Amino acid sequence: MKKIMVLFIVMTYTLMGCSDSIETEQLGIVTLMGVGLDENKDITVVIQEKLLENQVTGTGGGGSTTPFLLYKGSGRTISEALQKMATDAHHRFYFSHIKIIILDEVLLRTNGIKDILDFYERNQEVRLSTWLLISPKGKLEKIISTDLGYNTDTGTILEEIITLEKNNSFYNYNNISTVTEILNTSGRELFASGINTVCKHLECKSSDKNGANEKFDLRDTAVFKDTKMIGWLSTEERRGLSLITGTVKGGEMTIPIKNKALSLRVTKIKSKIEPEIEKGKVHININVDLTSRILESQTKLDFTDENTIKMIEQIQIKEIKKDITAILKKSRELKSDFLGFGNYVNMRYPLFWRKMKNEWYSYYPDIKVNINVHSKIENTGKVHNA
Amino acid sequence: MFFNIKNRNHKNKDVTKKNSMPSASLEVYTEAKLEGIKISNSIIENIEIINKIVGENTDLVTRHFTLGRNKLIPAVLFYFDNMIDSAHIDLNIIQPLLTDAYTSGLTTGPEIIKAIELGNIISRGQMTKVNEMKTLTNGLLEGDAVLLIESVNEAYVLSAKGYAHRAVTVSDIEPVVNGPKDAFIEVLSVNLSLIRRRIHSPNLVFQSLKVGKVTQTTVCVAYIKGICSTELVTEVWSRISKIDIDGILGSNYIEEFISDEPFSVFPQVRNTDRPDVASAALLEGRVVIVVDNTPKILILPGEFFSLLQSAEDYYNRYFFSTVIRLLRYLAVFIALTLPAFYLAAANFHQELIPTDLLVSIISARTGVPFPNFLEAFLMEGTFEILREAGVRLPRPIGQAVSIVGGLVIGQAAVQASIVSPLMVIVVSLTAIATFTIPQYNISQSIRLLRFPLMILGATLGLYGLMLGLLFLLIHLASIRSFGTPYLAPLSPLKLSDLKDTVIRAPLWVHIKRPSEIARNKNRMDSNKN
Amino acid sequence: MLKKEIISTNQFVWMLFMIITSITVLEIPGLLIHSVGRDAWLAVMLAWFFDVLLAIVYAYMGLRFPGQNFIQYSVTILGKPFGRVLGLMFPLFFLLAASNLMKAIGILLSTMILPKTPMIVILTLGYLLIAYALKKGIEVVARVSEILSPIYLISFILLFITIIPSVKMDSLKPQLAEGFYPIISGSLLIWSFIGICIMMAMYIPISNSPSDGFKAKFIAVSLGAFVISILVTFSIGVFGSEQAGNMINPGLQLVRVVSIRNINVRLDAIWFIIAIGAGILTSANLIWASSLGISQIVGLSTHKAMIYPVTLLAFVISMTSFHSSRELLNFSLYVFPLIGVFVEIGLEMFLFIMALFLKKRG
Amino acid sequence: MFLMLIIISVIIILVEGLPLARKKQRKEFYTLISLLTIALTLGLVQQIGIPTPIELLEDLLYPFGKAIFR
Repeated sequence: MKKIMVLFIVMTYTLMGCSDSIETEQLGIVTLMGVGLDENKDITVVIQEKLLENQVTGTGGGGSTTPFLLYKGSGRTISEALQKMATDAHHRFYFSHIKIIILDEVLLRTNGIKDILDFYERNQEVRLSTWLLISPKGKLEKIISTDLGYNTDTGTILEEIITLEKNNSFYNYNNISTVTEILNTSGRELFASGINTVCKHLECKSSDKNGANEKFDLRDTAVFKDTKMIGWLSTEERRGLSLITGTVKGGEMTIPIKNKALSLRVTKIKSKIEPEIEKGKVHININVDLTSRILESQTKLDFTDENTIKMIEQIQIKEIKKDITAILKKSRELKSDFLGFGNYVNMRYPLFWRKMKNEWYSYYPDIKVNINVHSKIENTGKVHNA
Repeated sequence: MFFNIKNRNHKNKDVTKKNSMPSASLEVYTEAKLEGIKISNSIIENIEIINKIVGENTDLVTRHFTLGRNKLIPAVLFYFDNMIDSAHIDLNIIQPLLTDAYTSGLTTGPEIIKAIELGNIISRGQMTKVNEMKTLTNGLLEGDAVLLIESVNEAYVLSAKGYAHRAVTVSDIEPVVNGPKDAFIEVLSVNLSLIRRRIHSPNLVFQSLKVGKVTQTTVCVAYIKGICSTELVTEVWSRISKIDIDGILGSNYIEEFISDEPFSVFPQVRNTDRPDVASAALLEGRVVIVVDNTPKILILPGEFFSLLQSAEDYYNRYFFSTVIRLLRYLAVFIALTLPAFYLAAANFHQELIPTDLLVSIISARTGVPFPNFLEAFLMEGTFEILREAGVRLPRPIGQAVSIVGGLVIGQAAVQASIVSPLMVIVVSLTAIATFTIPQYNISQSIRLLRFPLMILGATLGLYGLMLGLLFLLIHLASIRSFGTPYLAPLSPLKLSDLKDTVIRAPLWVHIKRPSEIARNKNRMDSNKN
Repeated sequence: MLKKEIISTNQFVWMLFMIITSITVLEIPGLLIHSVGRDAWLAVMLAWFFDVLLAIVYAYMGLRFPGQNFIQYSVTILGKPFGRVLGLMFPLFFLLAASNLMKAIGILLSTMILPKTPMIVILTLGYLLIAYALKKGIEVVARVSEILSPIYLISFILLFITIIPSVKMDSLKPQLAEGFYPIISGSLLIWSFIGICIMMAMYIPISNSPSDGFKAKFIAVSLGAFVISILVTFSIGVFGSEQAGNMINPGLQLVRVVSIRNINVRLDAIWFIIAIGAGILTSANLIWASSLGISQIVGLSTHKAMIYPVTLLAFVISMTSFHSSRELLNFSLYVFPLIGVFVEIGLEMFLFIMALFLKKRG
Repeated sequence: MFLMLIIISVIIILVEGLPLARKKQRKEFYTLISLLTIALTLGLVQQIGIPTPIELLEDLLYPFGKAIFR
């Protein structure tokens, strides 16, 4: 009798717990979320809901042409916008499977990133490892509504691109967690990868409305100062940034040799930023140590010769220095320490940093920077000479 | 399968009165009533009493004869037809008494009686003298023949048991590929012989007692002296002797009476129909209970991990056995929690499911009219019904059930969107995982426990599942089976015993016996110190 | 029926490990990082060192008064009226710790996975389980701990191994930026939570080898401190000190970013649930100590009858106090350490000195 | 919630208290009753809005804690 009574109590209580249960088919899986600004300076949120396979390929009527659904709403906050959207959706939006968040350039330039990030940090469903991309002015909706014709949603495609590229190229991708961390670190400014659509084929008709001829380009990098975006980087600068942050493993770089080209793949890289204080003045040593192998050569060089290799190494070092100098120049121009020099000073000389923290940017353009690059080519591929 | 069917020549009952109820005495003979009756000198009186007690039975054979060529002494032989081996009766009892006695020169009745007293004439192996009617009837009912002689106030109970029984066949329930294949049958003596044949030790003890007021079933407690702890034997003995029931028809009657935690879902006694498993258990210092009329014997104490072991583990190479054992534990876990976990994940923790899988779950579930929880219950319930039907039906039809149920209904149900294909996978994986559990009784409890866990998983998500599992863990940790903690040797942890639970270490590593059970812990001489 | 319950040294270690780890992991890391910043691991190490020193006192007292826990020897040392009042502090402290922990579990559950389920449901079911476990006796709880704790430890080790690629050790620099004060106050904070393993004094009398008390505590505290320091270090390494200090439970967030070869393994809920299970069992231990203590102070023959009322009391405290995560946070950060330090260190040292001074022996 | 507390208390008294009373274990019985009374009082205190002991404790110690732990 006692046991039955306890069982009864437990049962009633358990059944009260049901309120959190949600049937899977009521979920709308959101894989991509874009946030921008509309004309009234309100936040616009565009989300992409993944469509089910049978809904996409279903030929017998009702089948959608795109593999995803788009919802759009605006409000003063992201939550308000989502709430407005939810009223006309027949699903409950589920954000745990968001793969990519795209933020609009205008929003970042005017409102800054910090207020936007709060939603993602606070929300239980969104993961901190979600990738953050930045769309150029006015292209947010176009990017999100582009259907590449792979029969899957954009979020999944983008995630696949990023995981692939991460091991094969120079990249500057950041996820929410890293972005928040950078924002919270003193002496460091944010940079983040951008997203754009470019033509898949060599020629591209601007009238082509069907996105099947387009593809995504994730090479752009946006830089920030004090939570607000201030500019884009050029190709050279981008490479320099990746070299300094040490995220080029597996990346390919082509260097000119006697009007011909030679391609190298970076197999190992170690970048170190070491601040030094001499007589009350800071100067920074950037040490980049990389190992590469030859991918392709158009030259008629003798790779069995030690001197040739040395020469290639020297040229590579020069190229790298050029890239790094370019990014340094840009950083100084923008007065944004996205390379994190201040942070390294803080790590090494915390007391010194505390004193000069507030006037950092008055020093910043004049800080002496030594760039030391060591390159080693250790593999010439399957053949010695071509 | 063949039966030793005996001929029915000895029936000499008058069957002329057709269809009229033979007059039976209405007196009921209880043990207490039989207690006081002594066997008297007069054979007539004795026959009368026996007839009063069991006389109205058709299968009672009363064979009158006289002893001696002169000084005739009337004698009578009672036995139940088909409970005895008639060849034995003919060759070893009747023939010596009626013909062989004279060849040895005996002629008078008293002489013959004297020879019988000395144990000379009757060539049947077992012969006991009794002087109480109670023991006489007991022997008679067990299948002995009873010889009564005029002016002797004792009866001779001659063992001539021989009744129809199944031959020793291959084990149905615990089949193995490599090991010995013989299995216990319903006859106690055969079962004992199967164990005795494996352990030729003077220390192997079979002690029996009668349980069941009406059935008087023989229950035999077996153990090896010196290995098994005496407290365990006395505890088992006292629990069995306390059983108060009218009849024991199977070994699980005993099991239910002697379990420590009768309210627990988990079986606390291992049962097997394999003599080699029983012998191994005896060697580990356990007590084995053999019950007459049951092919299943009981092994005590039966702690959790011993219930998950299969005989096959010891006949395969140890690498393989270890892997199989680990796989089996995984299977137990799957069988217990997979549906609950699926429900928790699908209803509460969709983030645990990879995106693509979640999408396919959703697309599979579009059009299914029931919520996840109901669908899961429906499927699990259907499966249990099919399984029960398959077990109850005769074997050839049983397979038809699985075909109809599994293939036809399953396929149709999926196509008609009554259930989603993923749920079918979950349920069948669970079912298959249940089949890997070698002990039928523990697989039943795991099947049963799946349902409350499903409720918890569907209502409170993983928190509920965790509460349920923790509850089970606490419950399991609190049970003892005959003094042995149920979760031994995992908790309380005995590292040396894990060699034979988590893994199956090579046999030469098992230097010690399970420490919680055996008294003499050394398996090998090298460790004697 | 009234068999004396005995736990083995192995169970002793695992129970202590579980108590230390689950309380600290479920409540502390965020607070610790918040108040100490990048030097959190140093604070943990310091707390570990102090705690080992404290353990020597407890182990010595356990041997000096064989078969007695601190509630009993406080009466032995100080005499009935005063010793009772002082001894009552311990069970009340355990009661407070247990209800605080359960409420923390409830709040975590309702923020993380069950936002709409009423708190009362979560707590009632948890407490029912605790009552059930305790009714079965501390021996059973010890056995369950012996199974659950290794799983708990393994889950941590797996987490640490899989998270290593995401850890940026640079985030730990600079060390000692704020000087030594935060480390010391932070170590006091974490010490007060690690110090709940003064439970060892409750276990020593029922241990099968009381002289192993110090050894057991040392192993458990070392393991626990190791786990916590790695956890806070990795949290800072992955999120940076600001972000990690801002989180309700950095450990859980850490599981959320685990990825193996670029595939996000989303197993946070499973890890979380193991931690919650350990937390509930820890509460069971604390409530056992509390009910045993109360019944010893009153002088009852058995503590079994007190289990239900004490559990109910803990339930009521959980339900009526710490209404929001903010209140709980304030309590855990600013109030609990003071009480903890007072009870764990102050009272015991007082007893120790009095025992030496009055030359009392058990 | 208070109603639930009362019900649970009654159940506890029935399950635990009565056997104690029957065994004439006075001290045990009174301790049980007083513990239940404390629990009920705490529940009631919260119902009518008087600060609970924990809150009092918090008010008392909070300033010190704030000073030490910053």
